[in-house]
Amino acid sequence: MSAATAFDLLLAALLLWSAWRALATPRLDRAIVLFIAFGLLMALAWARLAAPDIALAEAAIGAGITGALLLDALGAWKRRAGKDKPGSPS
Amino acid sequence: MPPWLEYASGTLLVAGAFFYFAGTVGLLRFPDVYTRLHALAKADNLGLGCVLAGLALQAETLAAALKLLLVWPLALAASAGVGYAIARRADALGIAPWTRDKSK
Amino acid sequence: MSNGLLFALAGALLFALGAGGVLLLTHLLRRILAFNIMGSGAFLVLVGLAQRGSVVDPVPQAMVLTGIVVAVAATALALALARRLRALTGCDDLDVATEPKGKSDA
Amino acid sequence: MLNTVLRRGAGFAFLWWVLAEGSTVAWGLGAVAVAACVAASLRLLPPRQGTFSLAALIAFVAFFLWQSMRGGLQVAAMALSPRPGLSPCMLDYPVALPPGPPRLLLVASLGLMPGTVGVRLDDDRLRLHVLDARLPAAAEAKALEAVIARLFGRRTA
Amino acid sequence: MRRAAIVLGALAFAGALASALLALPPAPVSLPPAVAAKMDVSGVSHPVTAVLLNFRGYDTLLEVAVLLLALLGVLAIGREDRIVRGRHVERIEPVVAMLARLGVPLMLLVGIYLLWAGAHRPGGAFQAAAVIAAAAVLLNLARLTPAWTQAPGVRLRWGLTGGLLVFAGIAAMLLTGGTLLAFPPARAGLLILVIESALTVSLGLILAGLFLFLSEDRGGRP
Amino acid sequence: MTGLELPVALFLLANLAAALLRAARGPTAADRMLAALLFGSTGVGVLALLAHAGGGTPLIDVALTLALLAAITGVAFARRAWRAGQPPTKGDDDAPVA
Repeated sequence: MSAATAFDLLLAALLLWSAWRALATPRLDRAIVLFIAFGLLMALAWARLAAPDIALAEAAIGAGITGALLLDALGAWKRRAGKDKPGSPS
Repeated sequence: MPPWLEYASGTLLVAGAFFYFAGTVGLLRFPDVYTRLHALAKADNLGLGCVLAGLALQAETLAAALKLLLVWPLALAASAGVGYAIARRADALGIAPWTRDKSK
Repeated sequence: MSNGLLFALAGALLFALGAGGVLLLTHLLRRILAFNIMGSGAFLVLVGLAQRGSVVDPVPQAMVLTGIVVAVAATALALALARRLRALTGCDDLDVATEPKGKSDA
Repeated sequence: MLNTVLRRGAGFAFLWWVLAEGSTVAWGLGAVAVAACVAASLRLLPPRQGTFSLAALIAFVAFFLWQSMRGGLQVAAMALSPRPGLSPCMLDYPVALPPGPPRLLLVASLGLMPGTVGVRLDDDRLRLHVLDARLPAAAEAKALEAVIARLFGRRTA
Repeated sequence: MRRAAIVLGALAFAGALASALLALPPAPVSLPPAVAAKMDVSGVSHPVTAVLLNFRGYDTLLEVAVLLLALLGVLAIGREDRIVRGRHVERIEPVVAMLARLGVPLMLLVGIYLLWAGAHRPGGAFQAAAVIAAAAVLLNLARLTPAWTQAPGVRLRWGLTGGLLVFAGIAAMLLTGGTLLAFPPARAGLLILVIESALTVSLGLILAGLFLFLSEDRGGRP
Repeated sequence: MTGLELPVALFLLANLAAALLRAARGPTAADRMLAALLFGSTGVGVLALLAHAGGGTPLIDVALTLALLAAITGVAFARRAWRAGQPPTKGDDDAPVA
């Protein structure tokens, strides 16, 4: 097996693993970290698929915007976790 | 490409792979978040530097080589900033550093 | 097996995984993640299939490129909705939030 | 002020040349890019007093490269040895450098130097996490401070 | 029960899809030669950009409208609560702020470089906009730019819609020639550059807005 | 091209896998943030290697972009997602772990 094939196989396996764990793990912050890692692996997959345009977009959006959006939402989730009653802006 | 350049490039690539490996081993073996931070911040960045330098030796034009080398300081700045942010947060959360006698 | 086909197969599995996740998971954020994984799977199938030969096909690449940008906009919109829903109902499960009152003790 | 604009303009123009891989047709848009970047950087990082010398920059880069190599080797040796000789400790280090960029550069580069990671910076007290208490971490931080002080055009404080 | 059915269904679906993929014959219509044949009249030398802005420009035009709609949706939904001022918001962290002060001009430079690169190699308005939006995200995280808490002002509205307006304006202008977005080959390069530049600004602002409207940190001035 | 690029890239990907496992699984939230550091070094290295292993020079631009933006995820994690003084909640193990 050539290094290229091995690389592709490992990359595909990692993609599936990280996606699976991102959905199956019981912990929210783990899920989001794994999803961000999934985005990085997607960028590598686009690089292997001779699609550098998509790799650029995926790297820029995944690292710069999606991650920050999700982590900000996670923070909001946690901040409200203490107070269960709705509509209590102080 | 002269053969000595090829050898130099290959050597740097292998050295880079070695440092990455050391960083991964450190990440898996070291006892707490601060020590793991040391492993990642230092070994992986040195590995990246070696890989980039090895590839820059093969570049066809000067600008292409410089572009490769430009990636390194960017990655270093990112590591330094994120590394400090992690350590700062761990400290703020009161995560005590692992010490030798505590583990005994 | 060419690498395009390999990634297309991985994409098919990712799509199925994401689809299952969208149907099974009730947590709002997780459902958004599952939706994104489903989309990534579809993109991989599109580009991977076009990449089976040795010629690079720019058409699916351009489509997927716009698709990725639309996906992030959709994610942001979904997150806005999820955060609003949670602020109003105080719970993070879609099923609980939409059930009649009294059961929504998250 | 003009001096700063010219210096930063030259820096960004060099970066543009590197990014465009020496292409000469790129200079039209490149000029716009350089102007925008200079404007943004002036807004974010106002010009400051002090001199800048190329020799000091080279000295800093050389010191940094040498030390980060040592740091990498040291961590690699610790990670790969059968019994890692770790004995971490926290060290409170009094920073002599003035506040602002010099101090922040110190904190950032300490994270890549042998055996140290900055954990917390309060005014002029920096808490360091040291990988091995037997290392002369304070002395090395002192040496780094001297190099940074030279880079920012000051005598060692 | 329902769970098992869904898992089985997903597995069966994956199996069917995979076997279909494996059995699929090569595409009956091959697009790459068709694209290559028209490259010299497209105004650019990078095929993906040619497809995106010339051959299927109307897709991209409508896509920008979709992004604008998404931003309007986020605006309409509004923030989840009136933010508790000062309590959970982080202190200004000098190291992170310095990272942003140094990094943002570089991101701007790389963004414009990607815009330029799009004409003849991978890059273009979308990637450039993503990098510029990321710069805005970093500024917000470093507390140098406050989150947007109210409806955008007049200037910002022009910025957000400018790309779409320029694109639609050029499309309308070309409509007099009979077909939607059929660029005259002689001027295609220039028109595409104008559209891409306007799109970069607008898409960058839209993507940044998606984060800034949702961001928790109202921040303050530096 | 020395022919070493792809094997080294494969090796780095394997490292990324092992380290990601640790970073995602690590006992404290801080360990999970290490994943952000990994992208900055390993991901960029793999992309640069792929560029020289036949992926074409545009991949260097991808590596550059990734290196430039790698800090954002880590900073967002440290500043937004990981809060001090919050009670641990269901489905969340972010309580300070000593």
